[in-house]
Amino acid sequence: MKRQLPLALVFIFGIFMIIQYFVPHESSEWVFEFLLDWIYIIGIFALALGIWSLIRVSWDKVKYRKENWFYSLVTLFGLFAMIVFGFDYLRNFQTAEGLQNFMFRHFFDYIMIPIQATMFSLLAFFIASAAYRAFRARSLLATLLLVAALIVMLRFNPYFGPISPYLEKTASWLLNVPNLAAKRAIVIGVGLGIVATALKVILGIERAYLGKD
Amino acid sequence: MNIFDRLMSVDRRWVFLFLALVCVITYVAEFPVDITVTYEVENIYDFIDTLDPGDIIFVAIDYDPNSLAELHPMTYALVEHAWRKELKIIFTALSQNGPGMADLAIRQISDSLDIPRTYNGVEYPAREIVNGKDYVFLGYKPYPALVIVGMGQNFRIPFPTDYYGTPLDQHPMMKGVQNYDQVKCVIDISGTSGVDMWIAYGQTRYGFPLALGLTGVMAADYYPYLNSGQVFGIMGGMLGAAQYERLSGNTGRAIDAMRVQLYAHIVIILFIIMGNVGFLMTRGHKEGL
Amino acid sequence: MENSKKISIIVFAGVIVLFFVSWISKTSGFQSTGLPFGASVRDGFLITLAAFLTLAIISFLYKDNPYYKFAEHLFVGVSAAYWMCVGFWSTFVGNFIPKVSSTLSGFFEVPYKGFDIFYFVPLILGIMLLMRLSSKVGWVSRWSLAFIVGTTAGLNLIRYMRSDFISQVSNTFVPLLVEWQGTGHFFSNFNLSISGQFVMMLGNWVIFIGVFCGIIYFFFSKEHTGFFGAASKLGIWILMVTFGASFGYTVMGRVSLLVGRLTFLFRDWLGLIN
Amino acid sequence: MRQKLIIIMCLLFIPALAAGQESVITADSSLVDTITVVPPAPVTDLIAYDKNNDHGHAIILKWTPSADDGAGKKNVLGYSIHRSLSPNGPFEERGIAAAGDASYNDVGSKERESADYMADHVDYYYKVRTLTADESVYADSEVVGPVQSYGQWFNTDRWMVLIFVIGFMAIMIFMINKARRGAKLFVRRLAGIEAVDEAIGRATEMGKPILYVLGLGTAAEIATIASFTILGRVAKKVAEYQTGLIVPCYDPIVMTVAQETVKASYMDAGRPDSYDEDMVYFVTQSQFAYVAAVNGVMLRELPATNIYMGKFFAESLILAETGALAGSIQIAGTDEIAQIPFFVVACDYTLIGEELYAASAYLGREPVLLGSLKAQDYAKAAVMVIAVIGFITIHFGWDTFVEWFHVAN
Repeated sequence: MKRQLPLALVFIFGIFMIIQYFVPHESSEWVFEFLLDWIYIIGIFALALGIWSLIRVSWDKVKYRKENWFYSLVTLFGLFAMIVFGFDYLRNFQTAEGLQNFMFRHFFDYIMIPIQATMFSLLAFFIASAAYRAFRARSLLATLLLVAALIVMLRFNPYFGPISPYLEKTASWLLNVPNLAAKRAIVIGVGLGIVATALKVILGIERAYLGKD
Repeated sequence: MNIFDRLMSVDRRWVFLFLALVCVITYVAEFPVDITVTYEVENIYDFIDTLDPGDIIFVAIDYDPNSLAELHPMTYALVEHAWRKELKIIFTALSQNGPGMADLAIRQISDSLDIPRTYNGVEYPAREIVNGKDYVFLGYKPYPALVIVGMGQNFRIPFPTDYYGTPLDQHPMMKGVQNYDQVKCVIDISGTSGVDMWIAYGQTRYGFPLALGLTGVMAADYYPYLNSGQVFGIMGGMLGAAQYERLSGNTGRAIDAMRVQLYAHIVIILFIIMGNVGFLMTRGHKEGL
Repeated sequence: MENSKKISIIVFAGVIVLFFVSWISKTSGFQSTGLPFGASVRDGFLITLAAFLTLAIISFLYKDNPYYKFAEHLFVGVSAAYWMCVGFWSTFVGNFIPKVSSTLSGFFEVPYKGFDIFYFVPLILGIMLLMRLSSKVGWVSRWSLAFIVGTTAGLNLIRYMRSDFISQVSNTFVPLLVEWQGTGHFFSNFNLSISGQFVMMLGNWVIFIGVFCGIIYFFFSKEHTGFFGAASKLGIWILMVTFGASFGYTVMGRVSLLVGRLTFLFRDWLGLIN
Repeated sequence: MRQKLIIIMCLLFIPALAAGQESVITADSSLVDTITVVPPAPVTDLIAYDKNNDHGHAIILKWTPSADDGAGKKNVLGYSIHRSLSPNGPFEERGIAAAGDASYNDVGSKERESADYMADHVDYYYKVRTLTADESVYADSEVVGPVQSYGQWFNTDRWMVLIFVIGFMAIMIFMINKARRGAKLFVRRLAGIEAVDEAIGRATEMGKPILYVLGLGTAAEIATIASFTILGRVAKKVAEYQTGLIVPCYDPIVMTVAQETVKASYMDAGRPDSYDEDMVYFVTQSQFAYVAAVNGVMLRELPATNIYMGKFFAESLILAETGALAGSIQIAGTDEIAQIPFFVVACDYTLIGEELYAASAYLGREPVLLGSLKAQDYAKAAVMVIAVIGFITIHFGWDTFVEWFHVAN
């Protein structure tokens, strides 16, 4: 029950999804659409588990005055404030209008968006520091990495006079030809890896995700 | 610790600080930068530049606010150039969420013509841009492929009236203008697959000169059309727009962004070179001992 | 130790003062554009808050600090709740409720779409998942996991077999001789232009050999020696060139993101440029 | 919409004509008259048949375009497709095809409630109308029918996929059985995976925890499933050495599964008492909030080793650079091609693409899993053989072989 049934379920649903692909008939489509819908709905229950985990970990920190407990309080404040606004308790608790709630939108626009965009823009700095730290001509492989990156980075630089057009042409060749070859090799490998792993999961060979009893 | 060791192990916070400073300075200070011009952009510029005043070109603003950041600079540079040369323009916006944005852009550009400017040493007087005389904005209609085919017969087939509801025949510049035969070229500025329709249903069927303005990611896919001669020019992304701005001498938003890009790249390259000089020198040093 | 505490208090005071200066000046700025007082105070606060959070995140580049911690924890709480609310209203109320209960549909004011017994399955599976919270019957949650994993494993198997494997193999069928009209023609028309015959052919050869050697690099059950070793070495070289080129190519996009933030700080907040 | 288009076409033409008559002087006015308003030739050879390999509710029409389409009188604007339940009408318009087109897919809805519903196993009759710029001037083709739509039970466009799926399954089961019977299978070294054991030892010496990041994938993503296997292995070592383990999660289901996996590993290692539910916790389902939190963990807990395995997106470099700043050893593995360069540059060891999937077999050294690796290699060999055959057939102009590999969506 604890272990055999889940493995059987994985097998049945896995095989069904494979067969479904080859059967265009409406009835197979009908089951297919149900299954996909179900996964989304189960995901909502899982989200409840996640929020519960977040609250418990944060609250433990506050309760036992662990290091940085004050900031966990900030997390809880943000979480509950947003939930209160998102459900618009005072006025129209019952409808999705909470998502149009004035404060809900403002928390989104003035807290989430700026932080999100700034986190993303930190990449400009990290890409510079990574390049400085790692692009050293230590070995042949590192040198290839370095030279290719330099050529592409210089592709629109006008300060090289007569070589500039050649740099640009080399860069676009690098991006169109070897790039395509290497990506295709990786994609074929990844595709096989995914197919093999999925097959192992369906056949019950790979089962770490189920834990143990 | 000698100087080369130091070159190799600069605290990355210096890298961050230096990059931040360079970006801020190049962003705020408005100094000119040199942009390498490629032939596929120059072709478009030359084409527009050599037309005679009164000639009509067709500009399709086929993108929506999603790709505005990359494509607006192109539209601004190109349309202003055309109007400074006293060309007349027929606009469409065949992207569903695009017409409002295109309308705003057209008005903004026409306002900018109120100011006299000197570009590339040529003085251009202030000029009032009049709807119907200097341009017609046809707007949006669904089924872009059919619209493009229909306009090859007569612009009035898909667009009996313009975006503002005026019948096309009430516009002086549309007098005698039936279809693509009366326009000198079509320039499609697009962020979607609509560009394929311009090539397949428009250029292939009616044979007008076609140039494309595309997002940086898309551009690479359309070079085969350049090689085959179906398209006479391509502007790709911010870089393409910056080249057009540079050619027309009209420094604008694309060059502003490119200035930051260029110097940020140089800073990163300098740091890479610094690290490698340090690395190679210390390695030689140690081997020497 | 005392010293650093003093410094952090001074910094804190400075941040507070700057926050209020910005709030007040932004408020007066908004008022001068004709916005009513209340709305100006509100918008002044919000834009100052956004700027403060932006700078707090950037300060992380120097080192971890209380301002970053504040922004980070606030962001985690707000975003977790955001996605929960969106998920609840769109999936739970939008997809699920209308199919199971007219009473609940009425309560949440969504159109009832008729009872569908099959929608009790995800309900049961979802509740089983929640059983995890109990240590005694926690194992039933595996049934729901098994459903999700099984279904998507089958789905992925097919999807990747088709798109990542078969399509990619078929894309590798490129002609190695482009517009071949004999060796004489090839040499007499030899040129290095990007659309020329030689460059096109070279490109196809590189793609062919690159894919081949790349695949050989990924062979796991064969020792990489001899011809095999050489091919796999060439494979990893091509991979490295590609990685370098992609890295270099990405720099531009990342700097654009920074330009976006600079625009916010210098134009929207400080109003230094227009 | 379609009807509207016709009306528009009609409306516009009248003012256009009127304008042409008014403008007496301009030479261009003659251009207006070049659009002739005589009926065009109708389309010929119209046929209709059920669309194959679908769920039904679709019929394909093919015809030979009107003689005046792009030639002759050059007055064809397009074609409209009309359908009826009886050969005598009434006909309803189903759609429009552009001038020059010679086929149309009449696809209806499968939902009974939809206005566009198209019933299967019902007799339909079709005709194609050749349109001109003037709505009242057109030419109808002959009516074809009856024709029925219906769904198929096997999609013949996809037989190549079926061959590959069955073939691959067969090789895999064969190799696994061979391995079970005790055949020795060689696996090449994977530096990234060997580094994992070392890194755990180092963490123990330093008395610092290990940070394991499962990425942004859902539990359904195969990369995440592969990552669970590696996590199980890492957690077991960690339990044996009594080192700390931190697993912040992006997806709640991933969190649930990761908790199961880690718990099982602690039991395997014989230390169920050391397992703490809070080792694996949920952060948020927002990409950059998750990154901000993980960055915080890296700088505050200073883990000895950071392991990133699974699906990663733009955050890869933010994580890897912050980890490098904190001085941790970093091991990464992802199948997300765009992110591999960043991990290669910023991490000490990187599992590239398929190596992530090989890692679980490599770690376990179980014959069953090694057998599947061998099967993957055979499939790769098959790819190379197919590619060579492809080249040869292309050069001899035999395209059928290549066509087999083009699988329709």
